[in-house]
Amino acid sequence: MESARMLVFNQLETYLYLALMLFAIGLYGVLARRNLIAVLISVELILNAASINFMAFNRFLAPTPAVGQVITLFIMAVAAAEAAIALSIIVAVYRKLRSVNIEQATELRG
Amino acid sequence: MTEHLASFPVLSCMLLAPPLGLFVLLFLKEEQQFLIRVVSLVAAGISFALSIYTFAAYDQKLGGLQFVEKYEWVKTFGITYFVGVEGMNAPLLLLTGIVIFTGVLTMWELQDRVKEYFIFQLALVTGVFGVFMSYDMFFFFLFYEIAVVPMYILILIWGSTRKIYAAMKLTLYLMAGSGLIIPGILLLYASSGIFTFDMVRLHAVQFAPWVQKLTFVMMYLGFGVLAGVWPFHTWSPVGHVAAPTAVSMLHAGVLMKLGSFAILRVAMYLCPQGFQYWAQLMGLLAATGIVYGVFVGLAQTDLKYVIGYSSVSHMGIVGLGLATGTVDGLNGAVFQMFAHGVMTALFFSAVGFIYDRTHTRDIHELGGFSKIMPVASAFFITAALCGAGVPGMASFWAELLVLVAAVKVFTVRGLFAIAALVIGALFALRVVQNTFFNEPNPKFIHYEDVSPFLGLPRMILIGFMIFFGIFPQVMVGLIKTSIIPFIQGL
Amino acid sequence: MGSVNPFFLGCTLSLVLSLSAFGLIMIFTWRRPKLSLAISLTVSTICLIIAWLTFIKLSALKEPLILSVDWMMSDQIRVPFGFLLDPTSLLMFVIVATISWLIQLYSIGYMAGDSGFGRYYAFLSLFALSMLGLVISSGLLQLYICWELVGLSSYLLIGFWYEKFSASEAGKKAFVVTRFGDIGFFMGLAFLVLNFGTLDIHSINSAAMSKAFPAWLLTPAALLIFCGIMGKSAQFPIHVWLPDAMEGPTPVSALLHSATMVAAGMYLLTRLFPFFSCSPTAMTVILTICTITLLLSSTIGMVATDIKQVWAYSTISQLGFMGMGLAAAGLTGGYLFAGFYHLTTHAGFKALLFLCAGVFIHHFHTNDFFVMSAKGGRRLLIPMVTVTIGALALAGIFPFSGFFSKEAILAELWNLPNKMWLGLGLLGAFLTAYYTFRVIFVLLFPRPQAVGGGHGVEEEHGHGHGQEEEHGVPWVMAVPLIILAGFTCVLGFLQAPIQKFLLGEVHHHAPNYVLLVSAVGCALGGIGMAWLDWGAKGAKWEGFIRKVPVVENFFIQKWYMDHFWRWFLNTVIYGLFSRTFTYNDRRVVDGGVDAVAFGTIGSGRLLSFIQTAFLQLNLLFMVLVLGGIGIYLLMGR
Amino acid sequence: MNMMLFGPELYFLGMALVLFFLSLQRRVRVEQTYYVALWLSVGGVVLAGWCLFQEGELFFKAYKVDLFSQIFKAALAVGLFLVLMISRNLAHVEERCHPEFYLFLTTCTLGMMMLVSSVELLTIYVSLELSSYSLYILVPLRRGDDIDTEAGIKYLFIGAVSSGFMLFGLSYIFGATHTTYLAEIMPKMGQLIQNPIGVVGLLLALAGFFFKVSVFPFHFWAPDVYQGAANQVTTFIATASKAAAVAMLLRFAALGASFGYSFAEALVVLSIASMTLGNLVAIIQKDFKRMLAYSSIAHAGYILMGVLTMKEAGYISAIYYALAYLFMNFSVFLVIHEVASDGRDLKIPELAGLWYRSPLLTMTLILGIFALAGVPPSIGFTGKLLLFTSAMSSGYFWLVLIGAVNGTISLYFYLRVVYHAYFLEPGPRPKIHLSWPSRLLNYGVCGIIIGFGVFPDRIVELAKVAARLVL
Amino acid sequence: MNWLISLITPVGLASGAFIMVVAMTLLGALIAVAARNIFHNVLGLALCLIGVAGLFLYLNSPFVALMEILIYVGAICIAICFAIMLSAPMYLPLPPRHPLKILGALAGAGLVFAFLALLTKKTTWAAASVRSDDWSITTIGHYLLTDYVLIFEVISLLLVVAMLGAVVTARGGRGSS
Repeated sequence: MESARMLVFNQLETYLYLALMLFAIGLYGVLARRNLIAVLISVELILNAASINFMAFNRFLAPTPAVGQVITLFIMAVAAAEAAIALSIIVAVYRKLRSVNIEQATELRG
Repeated sequence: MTEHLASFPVLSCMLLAPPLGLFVLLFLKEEQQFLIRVVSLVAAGISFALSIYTFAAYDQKLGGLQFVEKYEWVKTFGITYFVGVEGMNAPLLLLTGIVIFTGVLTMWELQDRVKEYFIFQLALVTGVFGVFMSYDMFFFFLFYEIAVVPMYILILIWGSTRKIYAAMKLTLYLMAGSGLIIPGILLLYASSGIFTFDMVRLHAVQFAPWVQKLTFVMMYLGFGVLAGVWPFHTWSPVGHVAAPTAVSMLHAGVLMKLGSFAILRVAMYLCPQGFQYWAQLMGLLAATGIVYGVFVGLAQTDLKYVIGYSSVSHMGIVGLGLATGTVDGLNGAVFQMFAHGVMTALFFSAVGFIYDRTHTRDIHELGGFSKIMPVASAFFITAALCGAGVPGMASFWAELLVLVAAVKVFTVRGLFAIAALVIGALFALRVVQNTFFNEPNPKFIHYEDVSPFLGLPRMILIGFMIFFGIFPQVMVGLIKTSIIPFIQGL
Repeated sequence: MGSVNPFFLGCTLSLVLSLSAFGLIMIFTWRRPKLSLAISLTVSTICLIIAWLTFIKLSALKEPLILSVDWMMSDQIRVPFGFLLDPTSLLMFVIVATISWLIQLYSIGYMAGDSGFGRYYAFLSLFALSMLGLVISSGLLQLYICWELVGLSSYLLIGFWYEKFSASEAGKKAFVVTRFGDIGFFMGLAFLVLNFGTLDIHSINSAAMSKAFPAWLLTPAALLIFCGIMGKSAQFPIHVWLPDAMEGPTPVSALLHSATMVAAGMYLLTRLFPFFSCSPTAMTVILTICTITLLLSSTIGMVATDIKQVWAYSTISQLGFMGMGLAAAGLTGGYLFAGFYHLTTHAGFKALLFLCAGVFIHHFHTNDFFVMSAKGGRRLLIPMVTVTIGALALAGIFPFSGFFSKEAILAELWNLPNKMWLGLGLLGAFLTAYYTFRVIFVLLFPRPQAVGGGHGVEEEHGHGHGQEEEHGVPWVMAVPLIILAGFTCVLGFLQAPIQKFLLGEVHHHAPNYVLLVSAVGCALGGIGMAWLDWGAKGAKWEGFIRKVPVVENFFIQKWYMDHFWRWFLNTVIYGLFSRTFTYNDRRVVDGGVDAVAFGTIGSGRLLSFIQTAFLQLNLLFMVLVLGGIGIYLLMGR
Repeated sequence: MNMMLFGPELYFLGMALVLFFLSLQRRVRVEQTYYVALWLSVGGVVLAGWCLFQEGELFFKAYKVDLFSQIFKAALAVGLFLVLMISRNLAHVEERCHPEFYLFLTTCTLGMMMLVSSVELLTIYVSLELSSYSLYILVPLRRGDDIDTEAGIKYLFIGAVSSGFMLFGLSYIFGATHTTYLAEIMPKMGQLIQNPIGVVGLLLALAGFFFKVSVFPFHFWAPDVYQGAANQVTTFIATASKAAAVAMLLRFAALGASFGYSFAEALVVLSIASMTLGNLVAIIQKDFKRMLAYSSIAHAGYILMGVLTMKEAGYISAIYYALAYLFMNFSVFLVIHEVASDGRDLKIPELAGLWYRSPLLTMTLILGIFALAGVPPSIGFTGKLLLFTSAMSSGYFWLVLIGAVNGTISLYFYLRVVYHAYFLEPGPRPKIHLSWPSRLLNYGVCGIIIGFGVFPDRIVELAKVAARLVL
Repeated sequence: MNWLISLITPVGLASGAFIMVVAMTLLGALIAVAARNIFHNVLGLALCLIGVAGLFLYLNSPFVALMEILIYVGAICIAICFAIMLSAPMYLPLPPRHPLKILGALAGAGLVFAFLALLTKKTTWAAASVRSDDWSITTIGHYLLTDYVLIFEVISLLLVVAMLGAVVTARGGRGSS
């Protein structure tokens, strides 16, 4: 039992750091990518990072293991909705600018 | 301080007459100019009459706060509607009444956007009345701001000479003052432990010395901006120059008094230790202002600039009186507020009349106006003489009290202030000579003199000035009733 | 104050009436000359009657009558309103009332047709009010107030013809310069009231007599108050306003120079004589200043060509003379009589001289007595006779009033241990006689061909009645001349009664023959000198002083005092202080405010660069701030 | 279950349904749709007012109906109604999209209503996203200038990142307290004083609301969206959405009460940064809506002053101010709408001569602007002063000082608006004729701004009761 | 040798598989953000999401893992693919990367990572005192219909709104297309 707890996939921190890395990678993508769709993908990564967190807490700390799973499910739904809206707006942007490069959208400043 | 409740809400009526008039004006048409003027005059007249009534009916034997009205306003934050009259604000209410009434009459000939003009002017006056009668810091500050902000529009639209710059500068400068006042007021509120804005109750609280020192200096600077305390005075000449006649009258005549009155009423009253701590600085700034104002005024060529700087100097006298912290000094300071108010109103109304005709205020261009408009000139000269501290005018007594008290408390500064009287005389007479004496400028020779109707407001002002010049005890005796307990409370 | 004392009632009445005359005329009737004149003259006559009645009734007064009610009471400062009726004030009361009545009478003729006739009478009423109030006031503060009002009314009257630049300038100068002295006065009052507690004249005098004042209080207070006297009585170095003050109508000059404005200063010195005499230091200073004034003005009088200016400088010199007399008396423990007596006599003959000058000016429309002489000034009989009488009095020739009063002053000077003062006084007497008779001789012995020294002296006023040529002297102008000439002749012989009235007893001195001879000698010498220079057949019509052109020029330039003050005003006040302060106000103070404002706007512009158009830069900023705050929060834990 | 408890939400759900069906029509009847939406929103206001004093808990304690939430629901209903009042002329939205426009406004309102009642993390998150998504769609609905989609995409991504942070924070809170119910989190937060997870998790979780209220540094969307979105949408974002976000800010910040200053410190920094940045940058703006965006950033800073006290007085004033802000901001947008009736972006100089073109609008504008600037006698002045008072009572002297100085700075650009509207000559611009409902609306808004500014007692007392419920 | 043997123990196998899952996740994520071709990004995302699903398996939740694959990999990624095809032509040359921007992004992401890592490190995580071990799907369903019933309803509304929104937004834009 003791050794089981020591196992790397049996430790909360592993998942937390993992989620964190995913979060940071996603954040990097949001900050660095010009392609709006890539930015959207990065946002999905961020949401997944949060899901992992929830699931990890659910697994290791929460009194009832169902709550975290439910939350993760909802996050997925929200992410889907978000993706739908974002994609539709991206398409609209493309129609306007003939490009999905966010750096082309520079009308608003100051 | 004892409080005597009012049987009839005199003060509220005085306060509400202008906004009521304002409300009526909202529903009048721009074309109905005469009606608009009459409504404004009636509103101002009611306040004026009531202010005279309170001045006369105040029972000096009884003393304390009279005509008190007090209602809970916002209980949670300790805000009360608390108005009253005592010796130190009765003269100022009277002053406001005089100046607004004469101000409306002075602007009788206004043609441009009449309705809006009177709306804003009445709004402003409401604020002024409110400040003078409020004994609750919340309302005090509320009215204070009401009095300050309409100035922006009044100057902007009906003003002259660099009005855009001046209006913005004036408003921002004064609001920057408010930026210091709010924390000051709130610091008192918060550190009182009783969470009330009621000044009379706050007065009973012993604030910690650091609170008093901090609050006092913030309020002094904040209100001092409005009071034209050197070196925060620069808005005042610029603003006065730009403002239309009645607004200059109100502004220099009444609004600047708000600042000095507030220093007295709020800062000194609530933070006596703070006052003791900063009194030296106050005296220094005030004396500097007195000397500085006259010297700078000496170099001006615009009539209104001259008056503006004379206001700086005269308000310095008020400040010096306050700084002495003696009964004489405070009596003199309050008296000077009144006297200077009437005097400056007269100044501006005389200048305004001439400016409206000639469209110039340059003293080199004008000249010989005594020949062209003897009556208008006489008004100005009277005001100038009053400004020079000639006896027989109200301001003489005030200056006398302040200066003697100042010599006692701050000898050197007091002597400097006295010495500035010469320059003050030179200053006033230089303007009078250049503008009203010598050969008349042929360009202006065909202008007509003040009509009796338009002369009326000026006569009222002169009348008050001379009445209190000959019977100063009427004023001093009244002021004294509240100053003596005030000083004992310090 | 149980029952109302009729005298006080009278005093109050005269003040109130004068004030109401002023007010009525200024507000209602200033456009109507006749009505204004009626009001003013009636009031003036009533005042005259009251003054004389009071004077006569109270002539046997033992104790001074004092009335004092509170005018304004603050805490420590209380200003009483009241009257102090004692011989000094009563005498002055009468003088003032009389002279101002005469002047009002005279002005009917002089000012006839002037567009500001009503206004003129209003100002005269104000002048009378302030002077009467000054004279009979019981407290120094009330005195100061009236003192200032005197300054005000003199300002108004001197600048009466305000269209003329010189007139308005002169009015301003008079007001400001006397104000300059007044601040000293005011400081002195503040000093006294703060350290002594009251400004009641009677108690100050009695306290001074009983040595209740310490010296440190007494001397500065006395000197500060003397500053005011210097201003009003035109003593060196702030005498410069008085010669210019002739820009006003001549009756006004007469009023100013005889009984009112300038006399007020010496009156105050007399009034506080016991107080002043307790401080030898102060008295010495006063003596010095008065002596300098005497010599200065006499020398300038020698070269002036404007008749009014000559009289003006003579006034200054005589005021210096009075001051010398009072100071000498104070130093030797004497009495105030001599100086005050000279004040009295001087009031009479100086008013006379000015009014005569006024007649000439009125007639010839010039101020230059050389021109008058050329135009036949001596043909005007009444003024010519009376002016000669006045001149004789001024020169100190027996039996005119000036002789007696000058004699009394020289007697006081004689008593001083240092005889230098006496010598200087005699020199002054000599010069006085010289320049006085310079005028008289020029008028009497005209030489039309020699006119040329008086160019540049303008006609006093050319409007109103310049076109109508009047012949002879109207009676309203002649009567005052005759009355005043009568006074001048008589007053000298009333020395003893006046002394008795003032001091309660007559101090008989053994006649000092040395002094008498030297004084008369000086006067006659002066006249003789004038005769040699101007009167005699072979006279060159130029002053003996022309032999030393440098000195003459120095005198013509009035000792450069005007230049000095002009320089002081232009360079120091306007040039240095005013300009520096203005620059400071525009650039430093106001510039600082504007700098703050622009700085705010600028920082707004700077901060707006954060809001780039690039989404990701914004997001980066957001993330960095969030991360920064987060790490900051974690640091402490 | 008392239906009245869930009444307003159900009503708006129904309203959304009606609008949904309207949007399915082949031909859109613009007028008809508008009036349906408007009258339905009137019903919503009535119902929300009716339900003001409902109390209870729903959905297994995930949903709490109390005075606090009901006040904000009423405010939201009013906000929707006001926005619909000025939506009669949707010049910049394609006609066939009108039903959808109303629909998304309704769903957004619904989302926010749920938001203010939610007391469970997930519910809060989803309700927040519901309202946000509706707005994300509304922003690019505008047509005309090319800035709408740009604004939309920026809005969306800043929102997405913010909600990512929020979600991450929520996960930490969940991990630290093992529950998603605010009522259970609250006591557990007290045990986390030594554990940084409490403060930091809360701060991260607040990111989503900061985004909504446009607090620095989550403000970047505001200027772009205010400028880019249709005027009506901007109005909605600036008024109703702000109020709801403030409500949630209050609920959430209450969790941090036990951390005291260490938590408030961060908020103080954000508050100061918000108001300073907002006011300074607003000075140089030329586009009116963009300027208002910066002003809203500054106001977020002010509101934060009340929030960060985490005391009753502060909450009262924050509630008061949020309600006040709704009205005063609306009054300005009302003017924008009337002046720019073709739906264009209004540059400040275009206000020139408004005093001549329509005195009534000028009055509304001045009152609104003065209220925003905190000039009495207006609701804005009273609100600001109450905020300052409560902050000072909690000992934040410097914060109040800076806030007061900021008030001065802000006056500069507000007065510039007044300057343009009141001083400049109209030039060739014609007079503006207002319809009678619009006039009525003007008077009503002016009345509210002054009336509740001078007589704040009633609202303060309500807010007091409400504040006690969340603390 | 020892570690090889340990690999074939159940625990070792599990660990090995875990490392693979983690590697898949991170690799996928890196591809998703770093690859220049947008399709590679999507594929990277899919890979990453499958990895995440694997992680969910390790976290005792096969149901969520399944949903993850269904919803994310199945729905979202496909939707993204559609969007890609609707928008940018693939053959266009890509503008060069901006090194400063990359650096900034790295700094931002790094700072947040540092901050949250610090937080995770400093926090002591306490498990709930009483923990149920009811991992059944039934319970999840139960929860969905009791505690989270409101969300359950709201989420449907949310999806409707999103769909409608997508339709409205994408519907021809401003008519010109």
